[in-house]
Amino acid sequence: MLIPVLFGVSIVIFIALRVIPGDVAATILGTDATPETLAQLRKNFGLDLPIYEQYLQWIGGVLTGDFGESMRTGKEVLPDILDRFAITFELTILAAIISWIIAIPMGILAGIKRNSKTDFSVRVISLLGVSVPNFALATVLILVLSLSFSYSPPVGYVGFWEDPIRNLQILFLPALVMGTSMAGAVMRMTRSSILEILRQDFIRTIRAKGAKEKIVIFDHALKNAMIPILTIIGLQVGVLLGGTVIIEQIFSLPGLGQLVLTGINQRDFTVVQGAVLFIAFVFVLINLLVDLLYSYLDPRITYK
Amino acid sequence: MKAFMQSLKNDKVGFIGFIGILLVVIVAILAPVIAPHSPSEIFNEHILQGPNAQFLFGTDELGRDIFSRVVFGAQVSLQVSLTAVGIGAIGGLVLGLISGYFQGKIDQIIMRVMDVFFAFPDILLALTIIAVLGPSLTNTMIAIGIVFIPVFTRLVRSAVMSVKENEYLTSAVAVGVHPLKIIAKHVTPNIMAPFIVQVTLALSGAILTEAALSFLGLGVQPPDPSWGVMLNASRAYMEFAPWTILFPVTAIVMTILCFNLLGDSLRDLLDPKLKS
Amino acid sequence: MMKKEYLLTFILFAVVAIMVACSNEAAENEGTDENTSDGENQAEQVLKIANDQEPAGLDPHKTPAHSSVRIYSQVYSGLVQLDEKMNLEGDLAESWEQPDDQSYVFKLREGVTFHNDREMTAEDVKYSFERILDEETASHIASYFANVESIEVLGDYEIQFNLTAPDATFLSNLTNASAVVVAQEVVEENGGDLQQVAVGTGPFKFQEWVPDNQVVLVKNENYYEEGLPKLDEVIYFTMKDEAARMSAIRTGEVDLTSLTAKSASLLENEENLDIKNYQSLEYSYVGFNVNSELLSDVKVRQALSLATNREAVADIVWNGDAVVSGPVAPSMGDWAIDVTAHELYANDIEKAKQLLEEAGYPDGFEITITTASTYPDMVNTAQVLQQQWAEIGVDAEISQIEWGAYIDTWSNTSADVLIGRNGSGTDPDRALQYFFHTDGSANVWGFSDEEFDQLTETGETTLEQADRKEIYTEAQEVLLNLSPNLFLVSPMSYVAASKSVEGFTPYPHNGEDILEVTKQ
Amino acid sequence: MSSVLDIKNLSIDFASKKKTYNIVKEFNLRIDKRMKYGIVGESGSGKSLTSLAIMNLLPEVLNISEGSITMQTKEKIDLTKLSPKEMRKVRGKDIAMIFQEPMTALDPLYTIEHQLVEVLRIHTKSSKKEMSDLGLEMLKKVGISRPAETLKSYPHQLSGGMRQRVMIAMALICKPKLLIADEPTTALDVTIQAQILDLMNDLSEEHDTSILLITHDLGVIAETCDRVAVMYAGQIVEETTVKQLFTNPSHPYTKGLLESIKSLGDKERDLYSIPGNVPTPFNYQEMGCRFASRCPHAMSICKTEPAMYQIEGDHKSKCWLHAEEVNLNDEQYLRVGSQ
Repeated sequence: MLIPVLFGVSIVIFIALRVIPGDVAATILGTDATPETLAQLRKNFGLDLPIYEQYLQWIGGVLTGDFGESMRTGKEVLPDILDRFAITFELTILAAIISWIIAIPMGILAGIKRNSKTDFSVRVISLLGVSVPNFALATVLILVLSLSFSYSPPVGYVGFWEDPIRNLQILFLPALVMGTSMAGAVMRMTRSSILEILRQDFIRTIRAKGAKEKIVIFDHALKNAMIPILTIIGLQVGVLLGGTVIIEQIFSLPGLGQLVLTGINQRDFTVVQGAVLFIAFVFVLINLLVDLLYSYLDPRITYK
Repeated sequence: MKAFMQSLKNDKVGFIGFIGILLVVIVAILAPVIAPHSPSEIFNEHILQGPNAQFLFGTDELGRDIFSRVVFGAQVSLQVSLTAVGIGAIGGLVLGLISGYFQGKIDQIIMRVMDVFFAFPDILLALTIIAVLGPSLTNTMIAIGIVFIPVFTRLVRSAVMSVKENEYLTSAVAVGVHPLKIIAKHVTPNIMAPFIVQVTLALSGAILTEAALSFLGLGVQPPDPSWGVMLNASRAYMEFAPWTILFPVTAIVMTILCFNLLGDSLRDLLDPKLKS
Repeated sequence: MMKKEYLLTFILFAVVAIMVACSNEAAENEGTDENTSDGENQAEQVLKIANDQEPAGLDPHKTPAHSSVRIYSQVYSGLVQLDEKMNLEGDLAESWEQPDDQSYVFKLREGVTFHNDREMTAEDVKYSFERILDEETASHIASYFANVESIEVLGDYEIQFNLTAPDATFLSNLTNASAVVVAQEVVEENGGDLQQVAVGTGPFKFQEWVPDNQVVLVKNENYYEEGLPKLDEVIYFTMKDEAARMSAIRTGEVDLTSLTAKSASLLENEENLDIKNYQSLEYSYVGFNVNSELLSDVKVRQALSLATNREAVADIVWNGDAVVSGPVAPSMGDWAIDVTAHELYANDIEKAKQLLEEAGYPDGFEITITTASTYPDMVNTAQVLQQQWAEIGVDAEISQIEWGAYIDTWSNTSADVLIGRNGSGTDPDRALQYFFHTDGSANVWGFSDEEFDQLTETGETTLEQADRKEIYTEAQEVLLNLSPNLFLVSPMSYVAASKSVEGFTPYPHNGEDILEVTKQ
Repeated sequence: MSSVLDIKNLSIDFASKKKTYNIVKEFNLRIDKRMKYGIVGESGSGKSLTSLAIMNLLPEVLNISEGSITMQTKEKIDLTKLSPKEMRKVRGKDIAMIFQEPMTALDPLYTIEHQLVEVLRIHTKSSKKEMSDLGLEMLKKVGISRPAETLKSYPHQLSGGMRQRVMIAMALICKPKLLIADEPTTALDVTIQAQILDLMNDLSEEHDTSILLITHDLGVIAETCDRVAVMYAGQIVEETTVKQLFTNPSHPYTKGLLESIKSLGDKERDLYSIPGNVPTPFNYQEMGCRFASRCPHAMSICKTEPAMYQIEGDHKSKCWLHAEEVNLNDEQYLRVGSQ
């Protein structure tokens, strides 16, 4: 599964980049371009070679762990990707955690009190988060916080291990924005899974044992509901990884999303190819991890 | 259908969602009648004016009537989401049916290709497709549509596979009924419930994706007003002209909320596991 | 069962390990957090600047991007520079003379050292310019020095440039931020590429660059001018979003940032901020593909010029903070002609219609305006023009494309009408010959006019300033009449600075002169 | 003998937004110590609801509108008046329950041990070791051949019979006074059915536990119970000893039921089934005798609801036929029945 998918991704992104009009030489030189310097620059980047040769060169390097250098900044691609992945990944995880904190209790509440007023209000509130486009919410937050509370998140990203508190200060707002937008889907899945599970016979068995509702809901209903919830979480973490583009830009976070976006705008082929391949790799890996988690949670599933 | 509408009516939340969507559709259809101005007409003397009698929702950074733009924005946003989801749903339906019904090699090929597209993050995929096709309203819709195809394909395929397990299908095949006939008659109706739910959710997803693309400058082409485009433009002015963001954001939030509420209720109504 | 748990533990462990490894790598690049975290401490001479773009690389010979220039121009020095009044003054060169029309001899300052403590000599100057001229380097400023025939080292502190022909623009080209002196050993140590390192002779030393995050420069204690720079450290933060920059400057997270006119007007009343502005060297334009059937007709172009209300563009797109411009931006002072009186700038709809009729388009025509989505001002300009042109029956459609595609469209002239912005440089030769001469590298429009070609050729080799001015005035007139481009407006640039920043004045040719800046 | 459970005049209502429907009505039942009591009826007769009502586990839309359920623990308590917290102390400890569907009655995500011990954890303060040992002992008692291994396995790894044994072990582990078994054997293979019933019998005797067995299968009643109540459309229509029921069935519905089993064993005869359908709770109100529409003996008086009439000893029937004051020749009692 892993290999053919990644292979496919590598080909698709490689070809797509070469089909898109524009190349890195022209974007570097801008109005200072002369035909000679353009040609020379393309030659320097190996863009004058036939496409299949360019691909073989690139993929050959990738297979040996050499993702090449950025055509624009000359920086090595792989270490840059890894540095940035740490940030994007942390942001994603924080966003996911925030969304769980919001969504899972709300989902349970809505599920238990189906069709009550609580159910309705919980659904509407958690859907509000999904309904506002991320960038609008982020901008409003930044504006309101700076005007009303003279607060802006600290500038200049710092890694978690360097200064955890500052790091969390920087990441909290963006994670909150992403978390609220993710909460709706998780809430919805939690609610319907809980509804479904609470209908099951074994819940009655557990109640008949004299168990408190706490045990019924958390030990049994929630654990069973976790399986479908996990599916959606796995999917969303994958989506978040690629969906941080906008948030990273607004909050000036040096993550993978910005790398790819700048890469595409500047036609920095090696960077975009490397980053997209890496994101796809992580995405597939996360799905694999979710599958493993299934089998861990659910004894009926054995993973081969 | 009548019974269905009845039960939808009983589900207050779903009904609110349904009415909301209906309202947006009506506004979109009647946009030329409702809107007092052309959405792209620039009033030089009225740049960034607050809501007043002449401009109900105020004017934007180029002096255009925000009310008219919000109204026409409904048209554009709905058009984008309907077309995109149409492409995604039909594409996914066809591929999923083929893949799930015939299985074997063709299934392998289709699903691997879908996996490749699935592994691309949504926004990046849309971005790349638009970059390849060149930006235009049509291409934006196509790009968002393509992004949706894998989801629908997977959904349809798994539904088809589970329906196929049923004995009555096995016997129909044994009797020699044409596969297409079987698909049309037995498989399709059986997968409609999850499919319809996915469609309503995807519709709101498409509006959001278009908004996100607008942020990246790849949304609808100016001067056409989509809500996403308006929202993005207003970001720079929201401090001294809050109405530039207020109205489009309200429109987008209400619409997406309604789509989601409707989708949720449809899920509750159509999912036999949740029936009481 | 047990097996499964082992596998899971292993994977979790692997993920954590990867994360730790990544963060360690980030941690290695430390050294900034000390200073960044106590920004409140005003006594520290640390200036924090928020930039809207990430530098595209640091090699001065290879990177024309403004986001890079603003940084490497603090690290490197050239032979000569412009003072605040745009007069030439020495930088690494103490003085210069012209033995004849085609050669220049520069006397270099003695005792100037690179940031690696090696003394800079004439050999370094020779190496640097040869690097620029080397085809392999593919330098964007190679074209500026195409007429340099040879470079001779006359002594440790003396160097001679021999040109193939007299060139009035030579000295002004030398003020280009990319015409700077680099150290040969650093180039060689880095495989011929200076994108990730910077060792120059300028006031600040390059310390580190964390991608999409920050660039840190520290004071060069051995800068040749005593007592300068006054700052100990400059940090450039990359903050692409204007809302984030506004918020950061308001709350004092950064000291300096550039802004759009509209944002600047919001900050004018902030107590602890100073808003500074200057007329930029840029102007916006509408480029025509003059080889297309429709636009090859000069009357059509003139009609469009007449249909264009440039003041309205300035008002709507730039909040009124822009001046109407010709091909030479008004901030270039004497070189620029007064365009407002030009008949094609009159916004005369009747005359425009008449011209269209003469050209054979009495009912107007359909056309597509292409613009870059990256810049809201360009998109807005397109929308304003769409409406203005509609008055003479021109039905324009807008196509906004992202930056990479835009550059491609520009260089291949694959759009009939293209909205853009030009930096016209500091010499009219660049603004005119380079962009509109038949063989001009940036003349992508297919424009060719014998009279104009001749004028600009003569201008380049004429050394007498008064004569040059006359020639370029005429060239501008020719260009305006033929309208291969419609020159629109030149915007003001805005910088918001914290009140604690002292001694900061931006100039058109140097928006970030921080040499004498101090923090209070 | 003292009663373990005494249900008096129990009514269960279904409340929709517009209207309230009565589902179970005037339900009376008394279970003595060590008694094995059966409730028999078709699906939809309300027998399972009654058992859920005893456990106070009725679905939200249903509620007890009338009556009392008295349980003899240390003192006499009315289960309908207990707070949820007090009720939880009764569930699993004093009254345990076994459900019909062993395949879904166990949480698939936990080991048998966890689920077995869970009851103990809720109601006792034993150590882990003690609980685990007790669990093992119970599994041995319910005849599971490899108890230690079974303890560590998950429900999906066990067969239906095994799971029902586990359910029984789980139900009896706290030595409850009453075991409610709701169709405990319906989902099992015939060969296993008998084993499970025997097991229940044996163990309840060993533990001094009374049994309330709910089933649609008269055969199961015959095999297991001492007393029996026949339910039809939310009401008990006949109540007596098992012996009486089979030798002297009184209510026309009971007769019909017995007829249908007999026909199952006799291939010569057509399969007998009671004509007509079970009425739905939505039209109970307008009916007199709820069986009248299907009754071969229906009379015009059957439009009025009959009371529970004593036939002899403690044999009761809810049918006008057994009313003493009724003169069957009276014109108003003319047969108008369906056949």
